[in-house]
Amino acid sequence: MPEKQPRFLVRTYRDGKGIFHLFPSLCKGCGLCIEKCPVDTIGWSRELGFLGTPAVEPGHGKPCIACKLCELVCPDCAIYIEKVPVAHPTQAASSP
Amino acid sequence: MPEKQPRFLVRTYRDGKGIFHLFPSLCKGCGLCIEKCPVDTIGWSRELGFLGTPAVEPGHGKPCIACKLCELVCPDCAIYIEKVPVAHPTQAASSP
Amino acid sequence: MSIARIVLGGEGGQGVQTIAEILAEAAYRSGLEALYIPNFGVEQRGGVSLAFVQLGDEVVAVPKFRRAQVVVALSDRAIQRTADYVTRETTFIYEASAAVDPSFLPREAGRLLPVPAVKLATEHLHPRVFNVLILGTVVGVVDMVEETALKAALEGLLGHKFALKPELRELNYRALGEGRELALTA
Amino acid sequence: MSIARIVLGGEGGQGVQTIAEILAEAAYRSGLEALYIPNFGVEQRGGVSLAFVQLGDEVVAVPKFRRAQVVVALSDRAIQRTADYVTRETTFIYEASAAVDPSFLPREAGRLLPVPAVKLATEHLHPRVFNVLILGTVVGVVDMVEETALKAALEGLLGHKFALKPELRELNYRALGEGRELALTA
Amino acid sequence: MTAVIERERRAFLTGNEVVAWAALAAGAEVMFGYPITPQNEIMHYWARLAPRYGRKFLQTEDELSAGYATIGAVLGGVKAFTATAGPGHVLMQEALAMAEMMRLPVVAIITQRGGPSTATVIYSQQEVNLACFGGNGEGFRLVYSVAGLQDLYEYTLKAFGMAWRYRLPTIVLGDGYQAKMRGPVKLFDPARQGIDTGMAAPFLGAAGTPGRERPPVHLRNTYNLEEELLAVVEEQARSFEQVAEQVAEYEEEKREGAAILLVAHGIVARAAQLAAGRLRRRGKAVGFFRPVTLRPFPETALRRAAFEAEMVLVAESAWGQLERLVRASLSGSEVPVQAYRRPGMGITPEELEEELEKILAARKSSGWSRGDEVAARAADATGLAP
Amino acid sequence: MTAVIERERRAFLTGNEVVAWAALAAGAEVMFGYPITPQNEIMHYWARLAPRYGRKFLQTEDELSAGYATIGAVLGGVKAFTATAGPGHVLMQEALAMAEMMRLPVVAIITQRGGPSTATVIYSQQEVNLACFGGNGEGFRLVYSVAGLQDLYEYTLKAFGMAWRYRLPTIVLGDGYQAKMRGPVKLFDPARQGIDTGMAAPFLGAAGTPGRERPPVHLRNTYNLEEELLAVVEEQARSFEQVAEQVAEYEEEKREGAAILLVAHGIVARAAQLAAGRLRRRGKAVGFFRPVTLRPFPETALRRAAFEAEMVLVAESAWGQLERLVRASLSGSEVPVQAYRRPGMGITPEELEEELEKILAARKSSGWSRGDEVAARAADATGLAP
Amino acid sequence: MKLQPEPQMPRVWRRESKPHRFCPGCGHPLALKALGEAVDDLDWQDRVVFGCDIGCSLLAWDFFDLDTVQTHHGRTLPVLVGLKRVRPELVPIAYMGDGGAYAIGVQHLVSAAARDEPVCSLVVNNAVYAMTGGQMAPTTLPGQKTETTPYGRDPALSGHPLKGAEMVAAVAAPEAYVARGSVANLRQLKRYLLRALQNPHFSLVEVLASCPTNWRTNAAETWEWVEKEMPRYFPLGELKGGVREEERR
Amino acid sequence: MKLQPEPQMPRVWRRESKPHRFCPGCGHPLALKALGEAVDDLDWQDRVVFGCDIGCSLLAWDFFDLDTVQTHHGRTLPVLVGLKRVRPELVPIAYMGDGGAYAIGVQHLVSAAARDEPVCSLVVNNAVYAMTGGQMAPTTLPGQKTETTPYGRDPALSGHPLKGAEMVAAVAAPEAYVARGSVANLRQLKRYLLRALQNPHFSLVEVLASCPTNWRTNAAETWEWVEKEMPRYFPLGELKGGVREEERR
Ligand SMILES: Cc1ncc(C[n+]2csc(CCOP(=O)(O)OP(=O)(O)O)c2C)c(N)n1
Ligand SMILES: Cc1ncc(C[n+]2csc(CCOP(=O)(O)OP(=O)(O)O)c2C)c(N)n1
Ligand code: SF4
Ligand code: SF4
Ligand code: SF4
Ligand code: SF4
Ligand code: SF4
Ligand code: SF4
Ligand SMILES: [Mg+2]
Ligand SMILES: [Mg+2]
Repeated sequence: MPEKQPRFLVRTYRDGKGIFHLFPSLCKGCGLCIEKCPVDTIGWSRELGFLGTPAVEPGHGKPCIACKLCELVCPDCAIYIEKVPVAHPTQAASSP
Repeated sequence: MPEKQPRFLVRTYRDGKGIFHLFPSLCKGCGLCIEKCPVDTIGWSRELGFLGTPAVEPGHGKPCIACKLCELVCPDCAIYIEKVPVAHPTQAASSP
Repeated sequence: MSIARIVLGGEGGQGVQTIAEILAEAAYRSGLEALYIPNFGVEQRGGVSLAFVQLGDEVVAVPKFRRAQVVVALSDRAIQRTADYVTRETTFIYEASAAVDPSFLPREAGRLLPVPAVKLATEHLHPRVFNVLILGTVVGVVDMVEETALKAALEGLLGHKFALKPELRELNYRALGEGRELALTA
Repeated sequence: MSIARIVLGGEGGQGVQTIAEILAEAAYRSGLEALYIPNFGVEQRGGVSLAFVQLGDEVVAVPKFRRAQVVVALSDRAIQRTADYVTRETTFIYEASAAVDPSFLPREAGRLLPVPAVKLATEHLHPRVFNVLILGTVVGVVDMVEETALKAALEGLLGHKFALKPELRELNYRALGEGRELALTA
Repeated sequence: MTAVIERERRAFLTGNEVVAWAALAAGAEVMFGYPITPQNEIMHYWARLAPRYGRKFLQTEDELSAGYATIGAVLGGVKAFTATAGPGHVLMQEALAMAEMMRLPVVAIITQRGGPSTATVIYSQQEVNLACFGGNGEGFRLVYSVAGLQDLYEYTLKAFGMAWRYRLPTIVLGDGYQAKMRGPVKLFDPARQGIDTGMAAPFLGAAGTPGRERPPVHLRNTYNLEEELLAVVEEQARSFEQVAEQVAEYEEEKREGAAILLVAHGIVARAAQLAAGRLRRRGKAVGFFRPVTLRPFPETALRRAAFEAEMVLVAESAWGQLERLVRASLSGSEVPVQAYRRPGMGITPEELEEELEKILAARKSSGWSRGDEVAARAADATGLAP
Repeated sequence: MTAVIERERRAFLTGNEVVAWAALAAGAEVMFGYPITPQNEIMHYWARLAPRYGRKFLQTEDELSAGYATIGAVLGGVKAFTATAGPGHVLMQEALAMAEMMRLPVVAIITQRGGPSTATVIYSQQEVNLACFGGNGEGFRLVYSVAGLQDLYEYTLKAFGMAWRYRLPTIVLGDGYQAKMRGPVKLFDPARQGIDTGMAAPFLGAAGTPGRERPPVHLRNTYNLEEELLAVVEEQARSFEQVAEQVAEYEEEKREGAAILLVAHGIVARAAQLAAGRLRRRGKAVGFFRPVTLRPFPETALRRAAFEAEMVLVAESAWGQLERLVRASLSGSEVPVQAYRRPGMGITPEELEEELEKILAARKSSGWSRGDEVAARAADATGLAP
Repeated sequence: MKLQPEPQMPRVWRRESKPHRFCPGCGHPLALKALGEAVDDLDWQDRVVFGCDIGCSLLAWDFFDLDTVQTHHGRTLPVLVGLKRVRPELVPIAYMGDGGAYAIGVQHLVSAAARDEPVCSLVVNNAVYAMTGGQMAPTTLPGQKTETTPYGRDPALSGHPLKGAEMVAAVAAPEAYVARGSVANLRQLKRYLLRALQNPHFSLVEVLASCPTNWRTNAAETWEWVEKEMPRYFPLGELKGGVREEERR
Repeated sequence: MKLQPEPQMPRVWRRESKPHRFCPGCGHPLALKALGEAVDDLDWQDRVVFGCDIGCSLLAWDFFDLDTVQTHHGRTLPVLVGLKRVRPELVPIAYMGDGGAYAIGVQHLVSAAARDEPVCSLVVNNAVYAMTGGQMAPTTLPGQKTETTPYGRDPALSGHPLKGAEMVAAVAAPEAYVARGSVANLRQLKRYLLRALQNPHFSLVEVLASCPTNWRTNAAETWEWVEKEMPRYFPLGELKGGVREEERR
């Protein structure tokens, strides 16, 4: 059964510390994520969402800090944030 | 209009300090008054009340103190207590 | 007469439904067909209480009827409320301990049967068996119910009271007897 | 043709009902008979929104109909939902800014009229007048509504917005014009 | 009260707006309601307009409350109304049953939607049973089934007049289409057109101290004896049957010589009327009958019309609700009744034309007695009962 | 589940007791109810008996809740029932409409009382409209009108069987007389008599994780489009009409050659049966027909019976509710229908005899076609449909 | 001519309908006595409209020389809300049982309280459904036997007694008046009723009352129940003060 | 093969019915996200039965891979009460709007709470009747414009906002769990839901939620309303603690 689940088209952006996955066929363009992003990186995209209204994308403000607030508040689960894997774990660990 | 109000048959008893008026056609024999009388003077009478059950009368315990509790608690307003007029008002007034 | 139709009327507390229920149950236990239906209104007490009993040797299909062979009325108001059921064939049993206004009594009744049940019960027996005394009279008039069935029905309804006060049983039997006698002699 | 029947379909936010309402109101103000009815379901948004407009010179008594002279579809889903109304006499107007799957288009339509309204509006005018552009095309096709009546109806519905942003009025007029032209040339 | 609509004027309105204007013009003082599609905008417009005309509005906690509050206002002596539909209409029956028992002039606007239960919020004619016979009673109510925006205006006015004149709960039975459609309508001051919108008078709380200056008013709907109730219901039945003769309304066209009599109510009647007319123009003998009052049902008129036809076709957006009333009304006659049932769906003239053609063809091929080629008389007679 | 009644036995019970025993014997797991006269004792007996048999009872805050809780229990896959009357029956329609829409085997015992509104707590047959067509739908329900204590037992058993077999809300329509009267009744184990009391199965919460081991169950009663609803209601109608042929029940006597066919349902049918029989014994041609199911109505059987008669007399303790069903059923036939209406009052065989005599006399004097002296055939044929 | 003594009924009681229809020992007429005296004291016979519910309260449909409407089970409040909205000069009293007010009609009670409808509600709490023959009410005490709790009310199955006055106090406006009195203290009850009647906002007075018929109690047991048992669950007193100073007379 | 990224929907969300039917920016799906995660955490997909009311909640009729019944306006609670009575092993969730729960169905809510029916109720408080197009709800704020309060809700005419959670807390058993969360704090909301689900007694979680469609707000105004305006009348927090220790994960 899980195999039969529909795949949702994905647009993936890299922004700051975040890998920003956006599923346009889920995004209804409500803008809630835009308002919540602490670094204002989310803005309207040229891509159209589910209702023919613009979807969103990162890259409109300061770099993403991968706080996942946008993912949390999206009523449509249209955003999935992954943290950019830390390149040099040892280095990162030494600079708190 | 007030003239047309039906008169209710009355039985009047004198007991202690009270003139005990009982309206048999109103008394349903619930016994609430009997329970409440502080001197237990009220008891069942041979007179029948509204439902063919015994009505009540004073004289079954200590003399009435005219506290009017029975009148107060009768759900049918079947009792009316008057105080026995004080025979010698001057005398009464001088003995507080 | 294949079905005997009986209407009983009285004040809320007079036990009319108990009479009817025992009567119907006794008929059923006598192997007869029987149907009992109380009337019931919005007033729990204070209204006239009516009971309709039919018993006989053919199936009783309809709970109500228009004319009764026996009418029992235990109060002035009940005399008025039951008047419509009276015909020339009717035995009209009424409580006659206190004065009854004769103008209330149904003239067309075949037989008027005054029963001073309150008086008799209070004097000889106990005020509370007053309705069983009436039951005795009805059973006497109808004369279709077996004695053992009657006692069994009485036991069924009042058994729990007899258990507490065994002397009550005897009292009730005597009330039944006195009532029945009245039917025969009056 | 004494009554012109028009069905409009689109996504929740596309303004289909606004087009229909202005159209009907304009017809009424032109002295024509007119009747407009929206379809409405339990979904406030997210469902396909349909509007039914009839206008002409005889009384319109029945709000719905089975076949339309003009069908307007503003989304893929709307093309499917409006297909039943199309006949050989129908002019089928559809939004054609993005690629439309041609297999969805109703083959039997008398005339297929693609209108890239989103594109035109976004490029020349303003995305928000997209639906007024479509209205222009419809008015061009139907050709029964008076220009002054149309402007008055526009004023009636959008006047409060024009009051805030007077340049909107001109934008809308231009959208109407561009749309109407498409009807004639396309 | 000054007239709400001074001069007659045309307007382009939705049915729900029309109802609000009509209620204002009829002098309704208050509306109680609970939201439900498709009647919502009656409440919206009323809530917006009421304060301007010194009228009142209360949104209640449910339809039970809306119905009973309307009763309360009526008892107080003002014209009051409510509006609902579908599941709300089901609940409203509790209050309407009380109004029926106590003969209270409650006015309810019902905008039918799909059923049963929540079903759709759109349209249907599935609330005919409910409107006519909902409640645990005998359906002693007036039910006007309207067929268009002008009707909605005029019968809403009239509903208040009839309710108060005859002291009967009165329903204006519309539907989602009529509620939501926008079209031209002529508004006017009922007084100037001689339409009686009723004189309200208090049932409770009239002048004078009860028990001193006048007897107290004691209203009840409960009886202790079967005989008491029988007397009350029989009296209501008698009075309803008298009223029936005065208020039953219908509309008909070309019933003489009709091979088929097409019967429909409400907005479907408009499609039926068009279909019948078109067939007549094509030389087919098709008559049209529209009961305007569903309670009381215009039985005599329908019988007269049907007895002249060879068959009756009942068309409705329901599964046989009007049909049952028609069949019962034609009791004792051999005229066959056929049905076209579309529960919850609109009906167009075109589909009725097709249906009629099909029937005519079938009957012809099976050797139908009366020719269907009888030339339709030129003039359609449209009769509106008193 | 072990049988509640092991051996067949006679008992002397009231109707309300009979219902409680029947529900136990049918395997009902739970009753939900709200007090109302005259059904109260069903609840009283059930509340007393239920714990002994591991069954459950809940007194809810109103009849809406009782109806919906019954739905909930049915969804959970157990036989469940409720009982109400009069104003409670009005409210219960909301839940019954949902059960109708979702085809849920809810069983409701209705003990009719006087109406409309609170009226009397005693008796009537004024809830026929409600039982058959209450709610904003088409009345796709089974309604059994019982006529006596034995009926009450058997049809309560059967109601569960039919409800679950056909997935239809099912009403046992009794009245205050039958509820309160005490008489002999034969109790038995339905399984031994071959009476199907239904197999319950869960609608929701069956085994398996939804979405993993099986698809989730998604039940709804709301649709977005007219077309969707039309399809649903049409499918229900088709299925109901099929069911109708299998379940319609009636009882009749001596219909051949009957001058008058006396039609009555419920307890009034017993008076009618007696009256018709007595007249026949006196040589008058009077037949008797009792619809047992009011929904679906035994239309074919009634037509057959009525077409052989010269007239139909409908007797009921209501103002024309059964009569309307009879008239509609006889559509297309010329047989005249007359009514004997006693809303809220019991009807005795004697008064029906008088009424029949009066009609016969009147018809005779006005030169009636078929003789009323036709000797009644010796044997009365009593037919009970499958 | 010396006047014959007359029963001391409140002036506003209607003599023609007495003896009333309530059972012997019933709490309803006691509540109605306190109410009648309060109306007398205010001299509001021309302003008060009395609405009674279905339940034993309906037996009061012709109890007073007051315009009266007997409504439908649980629906007295909305009827009087509608009346008051259009006749603000009237003082409507909604007279209900605990079943009507706290079960089938509880949506109207909490909603009227929340909307602060200026209606005076009087709820007779006798811990049973009396008129229908003694079933469990929302107020039935734990362990109390009724026809539908034949083995005693088991809170695990059917919950604890509903405290209606407390519930109303939780949703009512600050200006509302909410109190609980008892027929065992008629003077206090009358004080509460006077305050309730004069409060130009929503008011509720719950009254602990006897139902000997369904309780199957004799007079002594009846008083025991009203005075001792019931207040253990339903404390007497004022829960919300209304807007006026207390007015005793 | 690298897995394509998938939307991070709770496991119990049904992918086949997504995108769901709620409007852009609606609070309902946010509440349903918290609920979905709570059910996931408990791994109760085989025990939970979801019931939704009429109102925008009905749009969730095929939202979850959970057995679901969409009921009638205001009647979800009694349906689930009936279900739970016969299937005690199931965990029914009654998902309702503020209109369904606090107006037309409020009798069921207070009665179920008073009887301590072990059902978990979730009330989405969006301060309007959303599905019917934005009329006043019992929870509409003073001054708030809706279709039936076109000039703003006037408490003198239609009362103050009803505090549903407080009302329920006043009648519910001590073991009941009552809390108010918000879609503006989904982690807190999920904690509340976890406690509510695990409470073997009655529980109610009210959720402050957005309805941009009827509020006619843009995203910024929407958040402003949910985060600032609504809590001024409806304080967040736990009102009644239930019987279990708080279980965070
Ligand atoms: C809709 C409806 N359901 C049920 C009833 C039956 N009924 C009449 S009175 C009553 C209960 C009365 O109890 P309560 O309100 O406590 O008043 P009381 O008789 O105890 O004073 C009920 C359930 C009814 N009349 N209407
Ligand atoms: C008996 C009944 N009355 C009215 C309605 C109409 N109705 C549908 S949803 C709704 C209100 C919904 O409001 P709420 O419960 O707050 O949910 P929301 O849509 O705001 O989430 C109403 C009144 C109905 N379906 N049934
Ligand atoms: S993860 Fe945080 S910072 Fe990054 S886009 Fe989302 S909200 Fe903005
Ligand atoms: S919150 Fe979700 S649906 Fe709304 S704009 Fe952002 S991504 Fe799109
Ligand atoms: S007045 Fe007081 S003392 Fe006298 S009888 Fe009455 S209760 Fe007893
Ligand atoms: S309280 Fe009243 S009714 Fe009761 S016994 Fe005493 S006098 Fe009679
Ligand atoms: S049943 Fe109880 S409440 Fe009703 S009148 Fe009798 S004692 Fe009073
Ligand atoms: S109308 Fe409001 S509550 Fe309903 S789906 Fe849209 S935003 Fe959500
Ligand atoms: Mg009570
Ligand atoms: Mg809401």
